[in-house]
Amino acid sequence: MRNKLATKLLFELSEPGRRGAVFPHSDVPNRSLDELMPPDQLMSDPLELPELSEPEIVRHYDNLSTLNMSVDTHFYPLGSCTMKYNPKRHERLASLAGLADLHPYQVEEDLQGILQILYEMQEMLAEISGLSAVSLQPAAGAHGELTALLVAAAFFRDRGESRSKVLFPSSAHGTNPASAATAGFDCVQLQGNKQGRVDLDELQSHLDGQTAVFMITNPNTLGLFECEIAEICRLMHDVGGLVYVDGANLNAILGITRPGDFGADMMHFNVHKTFTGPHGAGGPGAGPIAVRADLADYLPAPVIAKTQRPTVTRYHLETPQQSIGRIRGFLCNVGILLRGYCYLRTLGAKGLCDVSENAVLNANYLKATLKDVLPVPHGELCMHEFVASAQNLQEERGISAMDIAKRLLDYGFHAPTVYFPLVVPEAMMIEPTETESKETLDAFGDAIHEIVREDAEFLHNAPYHTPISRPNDVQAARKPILRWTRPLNQ
Amino acid sequence: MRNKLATKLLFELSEPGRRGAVFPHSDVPNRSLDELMPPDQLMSDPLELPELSEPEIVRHYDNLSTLNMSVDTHFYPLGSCTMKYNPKRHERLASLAGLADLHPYQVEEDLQGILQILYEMQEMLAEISGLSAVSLQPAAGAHGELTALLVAAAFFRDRGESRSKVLFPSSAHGTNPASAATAGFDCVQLQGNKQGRVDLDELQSHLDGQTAVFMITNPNTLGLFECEIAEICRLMHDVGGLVYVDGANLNAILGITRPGDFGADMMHFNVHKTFTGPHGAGGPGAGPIAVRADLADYLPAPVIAKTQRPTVTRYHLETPQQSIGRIRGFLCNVGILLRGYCYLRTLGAKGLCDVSENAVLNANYLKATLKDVLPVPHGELCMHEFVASAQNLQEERGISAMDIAKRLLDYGFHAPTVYFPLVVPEAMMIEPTETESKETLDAFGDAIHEIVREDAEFLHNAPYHTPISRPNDVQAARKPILRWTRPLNQ
Amino acid sequence: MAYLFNTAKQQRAMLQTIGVDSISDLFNQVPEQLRLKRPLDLPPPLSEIELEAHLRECAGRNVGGSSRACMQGGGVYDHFIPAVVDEIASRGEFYTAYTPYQAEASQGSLQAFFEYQTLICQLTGMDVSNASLYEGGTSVSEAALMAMRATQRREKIVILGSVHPEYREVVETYLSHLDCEIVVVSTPEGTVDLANVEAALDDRTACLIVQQPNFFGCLEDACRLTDIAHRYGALSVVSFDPISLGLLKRPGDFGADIAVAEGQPLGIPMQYGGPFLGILACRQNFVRQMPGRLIGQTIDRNGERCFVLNLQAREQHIRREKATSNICTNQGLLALRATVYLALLGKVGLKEVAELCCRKAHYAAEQLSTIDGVELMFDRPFFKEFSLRIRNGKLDEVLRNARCDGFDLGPTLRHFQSFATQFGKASEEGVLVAVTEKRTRDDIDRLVRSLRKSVLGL
Amino acid sequence: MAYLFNTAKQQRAMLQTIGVDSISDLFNQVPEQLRLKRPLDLPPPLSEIELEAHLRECAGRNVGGSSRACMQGGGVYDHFIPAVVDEIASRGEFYTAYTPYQAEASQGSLQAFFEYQTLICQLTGMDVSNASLYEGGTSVSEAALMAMRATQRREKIVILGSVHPEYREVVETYLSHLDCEIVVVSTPEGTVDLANVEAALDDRTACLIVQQPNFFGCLEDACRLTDIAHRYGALSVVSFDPISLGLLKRPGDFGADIAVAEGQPLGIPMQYGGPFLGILACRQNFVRQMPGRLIGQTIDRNGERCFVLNLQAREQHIRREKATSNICTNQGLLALRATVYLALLGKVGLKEVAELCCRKAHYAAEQLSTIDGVELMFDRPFFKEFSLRIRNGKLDEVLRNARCDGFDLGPTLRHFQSFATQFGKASEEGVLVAVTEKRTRDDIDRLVRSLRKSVLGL
Ligand SMILES: Cc1ncc(COP(=O)(O)O)c(C=O)c1O
Ligand SMILES: Cc1ncc(COP(=O)(O)O)c(C=O)c1O
Repeated sequence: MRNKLATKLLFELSEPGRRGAVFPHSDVPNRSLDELMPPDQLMSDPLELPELSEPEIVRHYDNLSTLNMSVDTHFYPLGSCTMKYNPKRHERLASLAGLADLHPYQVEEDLQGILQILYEMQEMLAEISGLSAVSLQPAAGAHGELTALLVAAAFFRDRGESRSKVLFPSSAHGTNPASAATAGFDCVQLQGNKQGRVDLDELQSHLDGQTAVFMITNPNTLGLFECEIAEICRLMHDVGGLVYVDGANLNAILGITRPGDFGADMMHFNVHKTFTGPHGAGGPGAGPIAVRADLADYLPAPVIAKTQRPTVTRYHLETPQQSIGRIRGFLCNVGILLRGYCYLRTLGAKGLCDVSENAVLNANYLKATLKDVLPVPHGELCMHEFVASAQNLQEERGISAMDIAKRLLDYGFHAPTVYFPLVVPEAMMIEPTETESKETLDAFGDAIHEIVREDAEFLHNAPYHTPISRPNDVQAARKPILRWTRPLNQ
Repeated sequence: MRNKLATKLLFELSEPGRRGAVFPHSDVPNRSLDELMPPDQLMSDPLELPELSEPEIVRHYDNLSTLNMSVDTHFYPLGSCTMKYNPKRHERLASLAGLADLHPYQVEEDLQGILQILYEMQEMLAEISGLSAVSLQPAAGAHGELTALLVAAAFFRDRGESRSKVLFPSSAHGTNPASAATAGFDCVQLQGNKQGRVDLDELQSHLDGQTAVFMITNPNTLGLFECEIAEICRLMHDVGGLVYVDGANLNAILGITRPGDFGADMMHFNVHKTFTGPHGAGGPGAGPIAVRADLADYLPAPVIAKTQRPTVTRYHLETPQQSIGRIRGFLCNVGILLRGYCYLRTLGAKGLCDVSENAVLNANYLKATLKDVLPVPHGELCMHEFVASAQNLQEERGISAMDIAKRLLDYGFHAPTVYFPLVVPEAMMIEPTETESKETLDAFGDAIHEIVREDAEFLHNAPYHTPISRPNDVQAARKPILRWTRPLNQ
Repeated sequence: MAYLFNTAKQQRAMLQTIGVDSISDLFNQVPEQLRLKRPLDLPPPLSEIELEAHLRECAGRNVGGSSRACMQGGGVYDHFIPAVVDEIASRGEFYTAYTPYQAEASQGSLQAFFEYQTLICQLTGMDVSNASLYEGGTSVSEAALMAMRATQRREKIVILGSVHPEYREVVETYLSHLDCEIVVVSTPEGTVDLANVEAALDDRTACLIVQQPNFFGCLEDACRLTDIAHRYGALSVVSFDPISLGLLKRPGDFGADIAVAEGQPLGIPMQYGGPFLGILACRQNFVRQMPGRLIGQTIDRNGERCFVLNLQAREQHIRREKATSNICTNQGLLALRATVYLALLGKVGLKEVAELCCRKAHYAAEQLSTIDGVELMFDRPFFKEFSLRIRNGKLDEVLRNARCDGFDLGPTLRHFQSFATQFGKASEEGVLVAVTEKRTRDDIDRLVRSLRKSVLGL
Repeated sequence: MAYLFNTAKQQRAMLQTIGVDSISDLFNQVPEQLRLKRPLDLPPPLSEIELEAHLRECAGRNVGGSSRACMQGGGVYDHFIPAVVDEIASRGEFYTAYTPYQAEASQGSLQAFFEYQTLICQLTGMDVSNASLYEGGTSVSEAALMAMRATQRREKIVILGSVHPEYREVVETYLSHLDCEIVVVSTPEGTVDLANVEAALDDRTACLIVQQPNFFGCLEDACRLTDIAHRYGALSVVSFDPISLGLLKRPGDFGADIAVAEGQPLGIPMQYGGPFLGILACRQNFVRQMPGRLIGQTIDRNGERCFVLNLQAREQHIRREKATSNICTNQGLLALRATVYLALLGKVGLKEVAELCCRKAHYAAEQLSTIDGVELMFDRPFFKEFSLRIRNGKLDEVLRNARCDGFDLGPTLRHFQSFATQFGKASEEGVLVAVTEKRTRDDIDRLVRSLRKSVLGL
């Protein structure tokens, strides 16, 4: 039933002379362009763009879309990604006139509604984090990390301290070291203990006057809560350093415990994960950060402030006193934050607790149903996700984590994250999220049990029922083809 | 990659205690319902409806949708159905506030915008038909037929004539006789001539004082223009009868020739075919009718009228003098007519001509590329569609029209209409429409050529790559299961 | 041109394959003298930008439910439409598919409509539902015709005066060519007097048509009315409000034979009158008399469950003039909307909505009646809608001011000619008010203030 | 709760399988003393009806481009967005998918992004495009960092004063911890004086950053500027307006090394500042220095063409602190919008849009300049945007009245502190005006009347 014609490349569907969008005729005097602009600035050749009609563009992309798995269509237990349901009401509301059609340079009096929403968003994020001040500017988690590290750098600079080291566990997400490097810090990676958590002795051995920030994901990427987090924070603070919490795994602890309460000084939120801004096949996200009170002055410009007079409340943009400056053009990823706002307003305090409780319940349930075939090396119980290992299967039957992942696609399930974190051999990092039913978890469990009974050889060639079979990554890297080019004979 | 869990029946996914939509708490005094309404009118048992959560409903229907072929995703050359592209701008515009949110009983002064649109729609349809007056009320083509026949009946009644017979060719669509019967007429079916057109002698032999209406589709369902239409109309008029044109095939003659000009007295439009109101998997449609001047007074109530004063133009609803009455609740299928309006305003006069020219070009081209394997018994050239015959294939190779139709699905094409009209053995009625590219037509032609080379046995069991294989219609009819019922053991 | 593909070059290649010289040669079947010799006289084409500007300009000259609180009723209601309904109904695979004739390529639509049929059965307590008719009025008419076929009584039907006046008119039109007497039993007290119904029925009567809640919002004694109809061998046809079945007894519960409805309240925008959804469900023994499409379950060659169009021998494309109805294109996409709506609300949600409407309507009625010169027109139980009487010739002013204050009420009873005879002068003073779950107490209180001001002439 | 599935009964069954008694047992890793002992202090939950009412109320307190003609510029423009763009971007399969790590289950996204990369190359004349960055400002910054890596010059970059002031600030922030001098060449005449650029560059300079058309709407001599940069071994980084490339020479045509842009004009709603689209393309030899994701073409085991994430060894999840950037989540869905937009406009459409903008902007500039006390701030060629000077302290009044008359202009130059030094008093009187294809001559004429009235003090 697949329409193979429609999924050729756009450029192969192009036909000289075809038209898609049509525009009005000019209703102003039709002066020659050469009169309006310097001829030598004008392009000489016609544009290189393809020529297609509207119907074929729709058919092309509608067909392409069906080659994807997505949360809307499939269980998508990608660890560390929190692939939860994206409420449809958010899409409707974020596109309302009066929200989607606002220009960033309008006067504040014409923006009181949106500024109020964003202000309230700051307040809610502060409450959830247990920290005092929020910047909505960062465009994603990594951007939040970078921003917070620049805040930390400014803070230390102001105090005349030059601290060069950022520490993080080996299970940290790649953005942690990458952001630290971008912010100009040296990276120190900690091995961690057997339980998969931070080793206090190891940590202590790295602490000194050069230590700037400890970046910690809590729960960590093994799905374990860093139960010594309070001690960790104390140690950091003792040497004058700051603790940064990577909030990617916040879905496990909403309303249960707060980074600010367990000692963190800064953190980011992944609104596109925890608060359902959809992932958009890669983005956009929103990575607001929260910081403790004495770091607030360093936040990037602008933040949203509120002035309350007896009769009127007004919202406006403000530049913090010691601001690190701008970290992006314009305000923030408003559209995604709006979705996050809708989510928080829909759930409320009790609802957020329910989210975390059910996220953790679902993860532990799935872990329990899989433990006979995919044991989890670290931790009796997990938080919102767990990292199972296919090492036994690999050694005994020659079935790798990759084999299982690929074969799951045939069964109609997206694969978990595989081979991350690196501390677990043949890792399968599974995060079901709270918006999946027991029935789905059971079906997924059954599929895994069936798969591990299948022939290893057969599995090496899986998947069989997907639009393509396994791609040749090596060839891709060896001679990269990063764009279509017209075949020579055309 | 198919998600089989998600496409179980809604009722099988239901789980006691689950919630989808959540509503506000009551903000008015919470009096007991027994106080508000007679207890014996209240239901005693809980509702029988299923219990599902929002995410699983989305996943269920998104997955179901991908089991369909559709114009958005596939070439859909269903004869007589005019499966052309449905512009996306129509969906956006028909849902604008100020259009989608209007209540039918608002006062006319709050409806001037929509009334103007509908008035203009009446005017444009009149111009396209070459007839004077239009009723937008009918909900679909068949409803239009019925309405027009009731208009005719009232017209004859008024003149003291009692005419009982409605005539139509054997190739007429089933709704023609069904509508005639519903309107209380006797049906007379004409065989037609060898060329697939109306036989004037045969027609004449049925004409008398009892003859009320001749219903004719032009171009007819064989895709041929009834070239003697003027003579046909004259003959009908000579005996005092009326000619009704079934406008389902209007896509062939927009701006080329007009029913009113070739002698028709009444006609309907299928806005959901010719003017791209999408088909909605079965509906809704809109089947406005146009009639000649002296039938205007009989049109159903209300029509939209315009009063022009020097300073103001006002639009309002009016009941024609001799109106047959109402033929539906409320005004008309406004949402579909809006889409039709957008279409006509986008194309204009020249654009409509282009539509018909290209519809006819595409049909003839496809006919030409297929003629070696699927000859067309009637007509050298066709209009917007043609009826090919698989009779040779059937006799020589045992390959039926049905086999080809089913196998086309595997190739990623929707099947043509098969076994209609009945006058062609092993009929395949193919209407490509103007919004398909030469490339698509070529690919479709290639697919048919490949198919007819395949093994007949193999074809009898096609399709192979669709969500289901051939269904057992006999079993369905023998013991109809028309709803889900809870299995006995639950 | 926006939606055309083939370039001049391609057209030439195609003409060559066909073997003609020009496109106009393709039209040689159309006699020269019948050709239109001038361009159609239509407005000039608009680009997408211009079209959108034009439509927005027109929309701006209407005042709809997004800018005013819609408290209008009369069969169309401003219920809330969850975003999920829009999302699913805007899947191209659904809305750009044709009627699911080709089962192998239409399981999505077929299963959704099978689910629709089941949900309607669950909602109404009936045995079978078809896959949709045009809208409420034609559904009542098809039900009347169906009853006549099923009972073989073709001379008479009885319909209450409290049935939607437009629906009654449609029935009249549909039956106009038949020698069938249509007896209307008037309802001067807001609901019918059972004795009058008894008097109207006889053993030639095909059916009794009742609307519940009726047009004035009042609850008829649908159960006793059904019993009376059955006593004369007539079928009981009940036109219901789908939302009301979150609270009220179902037509199937009290023995109705055919249940019909306007399905607009089930997730369908008001859009100035359509497209809407005609619901028709009945008892098992009438299934072969049903109009319209039916989806059935069966198995495919691999023994897998699947869905197909079923019992097509009732339909026009097979049975032609003997078909149970002339309907072909139905209201599939609206049936899909209703399906998603009912699935989303489910067992508990529909009840909640019904309760909210009921409570808020009663609060509104109570508060409005405290105004001097404003009273409930009928002393009868109601569900979400009621008839208000505004005395002393103030009706126009009240409605005008209410609009200024942001409220749309209506329709007025005088909008319908047939009420003048039923109610005399009172019909000049009556207006319907409907209250959905979207209205807040604050809305209602502001409406009350608006009316009070108008009536006091402030 | 709205988005949760499992009922109390199911939860119990699940706990039993896990082998614990209660959900709270699952949290035993979280030390008791760290637990929040009170509920979060958040506003109470809202149902969908209430949420929608709330959002509509908030939206109603903003005045956006649907109710006023938006003639604002400064990097974000009110271009028309064809409905097809919305339709495709709202396919659940696209917007609810993750980054396409699992190629077999993500060919839809992968192919679309491969098409995006190609379209950006075609648009810019560059060799390679990545799959998106956050937005314009961070793209300029990433380009600067990339230039420093590519040239191994880490001490100095030169940037024109006519580059978007916010983007310049972002570059400053991104480079704040590096010992890198950022030389700003000021542009008091609206465009830069080439001699001043020449003076600023030296052989320690990593790159010269130019915006074309620049922030004031004026056209820089981007070609000569590129040549000058190259003369000093510096890379030429050009920040362009994608719509302008329907008319202007492409960065690739005049030899730019890195081309960056804010992609918002390509079918992305203004939404008060984001999410937008960071475009970054470069010449082939810099591909391994590129930040962000790249999609590559390859074949699968059956030899069929397919698409995968490629050259991931540049990225944070492989290379960690050695990565070319820390970016992970990018702006995929916006890249999809831009892809559909460019496909839909194509070769001819983009040119038409550019011409319309250009013609209308020139008409507006001409007409506005006829007003006494209103003049073009710079005597320089421009494309679709220009800086207007309103003399005699009338700027505020002019803008206020324009808003009342339905027009939004801006931003004002004084909104940006950095202009005070560049332009002195003139910066108090300057305002940007942008004219897109959506504006009609009638809009422009009404705007002219509005300004004339304000200036004359009527
Ligand atoms: C643990 C962790 N930290 C940080 C990030 C980076 O966040 P983003 O992708 O929003 O930049 C991710 C995202 O994948 C993550 O899983
Ligand atoms: C020739 C012809 N006449 C009439 C009709 C009936 O129109 P509708 O389905 O809109 O009722 C059709 C539709 O299939 C048709 O093809």
